[in-house]
Amino acid sequence: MTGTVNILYFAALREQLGREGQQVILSSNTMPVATLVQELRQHDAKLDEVFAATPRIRVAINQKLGGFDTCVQPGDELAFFPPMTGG
Amino acid sequence: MTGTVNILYFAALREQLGREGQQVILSSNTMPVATLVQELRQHDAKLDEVFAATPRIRVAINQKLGGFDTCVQPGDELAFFPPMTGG
Amino acid sequence: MSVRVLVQQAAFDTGAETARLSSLSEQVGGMGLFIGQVRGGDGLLSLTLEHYPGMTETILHQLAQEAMQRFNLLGCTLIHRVGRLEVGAPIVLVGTAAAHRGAALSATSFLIDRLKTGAPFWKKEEFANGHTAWVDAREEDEHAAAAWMHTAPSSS
Amino acid sequence: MSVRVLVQQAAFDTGAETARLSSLSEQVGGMGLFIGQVRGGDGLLSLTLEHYPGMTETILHQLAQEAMQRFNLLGCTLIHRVGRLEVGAPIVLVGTAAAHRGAALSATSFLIDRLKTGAPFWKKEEFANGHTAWVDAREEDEHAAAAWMHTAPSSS
Repeated sequence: MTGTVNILYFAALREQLGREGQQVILSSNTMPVATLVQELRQHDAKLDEVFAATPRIRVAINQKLGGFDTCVQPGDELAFFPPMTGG
Repeated sequence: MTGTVNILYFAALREQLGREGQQVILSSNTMPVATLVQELRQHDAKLDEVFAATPRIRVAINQKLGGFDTCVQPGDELAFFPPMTGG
Repeated sequence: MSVRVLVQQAAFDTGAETARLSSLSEQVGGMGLFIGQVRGGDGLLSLTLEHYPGMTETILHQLAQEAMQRFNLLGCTLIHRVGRLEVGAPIVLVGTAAAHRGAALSATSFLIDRLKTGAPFWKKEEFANGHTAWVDAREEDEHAAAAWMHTAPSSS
Repeated sequence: MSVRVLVQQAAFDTGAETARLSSLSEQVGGMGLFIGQVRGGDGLLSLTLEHYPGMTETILHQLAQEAMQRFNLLGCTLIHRVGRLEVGAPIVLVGTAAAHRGAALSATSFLIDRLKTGAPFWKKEEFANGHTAWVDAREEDEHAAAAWMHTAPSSS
């Protein structure tokens, strides 16, 4: 079974990519964020360039902070962003 | 040369003594607070009783915290009070 | 409920927020407040605050609940503004109510330290010369947030 | 002048005091506030606050100046009420303004800790059963004030 994951980008990442997000179809039922990112970068030169140039990218899975080893599944909401600077 | 010292009492001390203050004539040109208190207690049974019953009496000389070894002179304003409880 | 969380573009009313905390309980003896505002300098005109709608509110509620328990609060308030804010404009209000001052003030520090690096907000600077730049996370802010992980909960 | 000290019977306006601190300088990035109020319990009706007119104002000004230098503040406010104050009524406001949150919040703690045992105020409790009692100084308050004597000034 495969399905889509909804990806969001925030702040500098959003600006540099020139998009607020995208829908991607998972190539397998579940995979670590790192694997998904690797696949995306292979097929998207802009994404590859921006991710390569941005240190310390954070990830949230279903609006909860996670790591690049966290697994994603169809239907998940994934977000990438730089370190947070609130307050 | 002798002269008067103005004494003020605050809070529980004021209430127990039944007075807000008093003027006293110094028996010498200058003396430590402790000596003045000793003289006052010898001549004032109420003051002796209240000072004996009150631990940790604080003293201010000319509105500045001092000690019982601080010297007073004619014209000084002396104040006795319990530990402070502001805020 | 004694936790109040708001993410909004509008300014907030510090007096009204204090009054709410004050009247939560007769047991309130002290309130701590922190208000952050856009600091000028180097030709800065404004900050524009971006956030992650949904996640922001969830994280702020979690932080507030953690503070309520850790410091035995009687109430707390987190208000964070988003959008474009000019120099001098208030950005964030943290408010706490507790029986005693120690808990109220510690909880205030805890909340602003944790919020700085733990809630999905990002700041973009706009300068008088037209230059714009995303604010980098400060290492000292990350240390301040991390320090709360290593200290024992205070009961005072 | 950026130090504001008031000893008064009247209530204070937290919103207005915050606005004053906020507008002192474009360099203000954070403000810390502590507000103490009469905490209920055990049938308490009110506190009556007595003070030493003249000495009180002098000591509060000295404390404020010490905080200004020690924490590199851009402004601070100390307002202390006197007279009879019922449960829930505000007693004291401490407000600080600084470039950064660390200085503002540390200075707020410093000022309320030092004020508690170092300024000539005394509190008398009045209970529903007619009993009255002068509040004893708390040892932990004296320790909190003394601790500031032994810590190095913070520059953050």
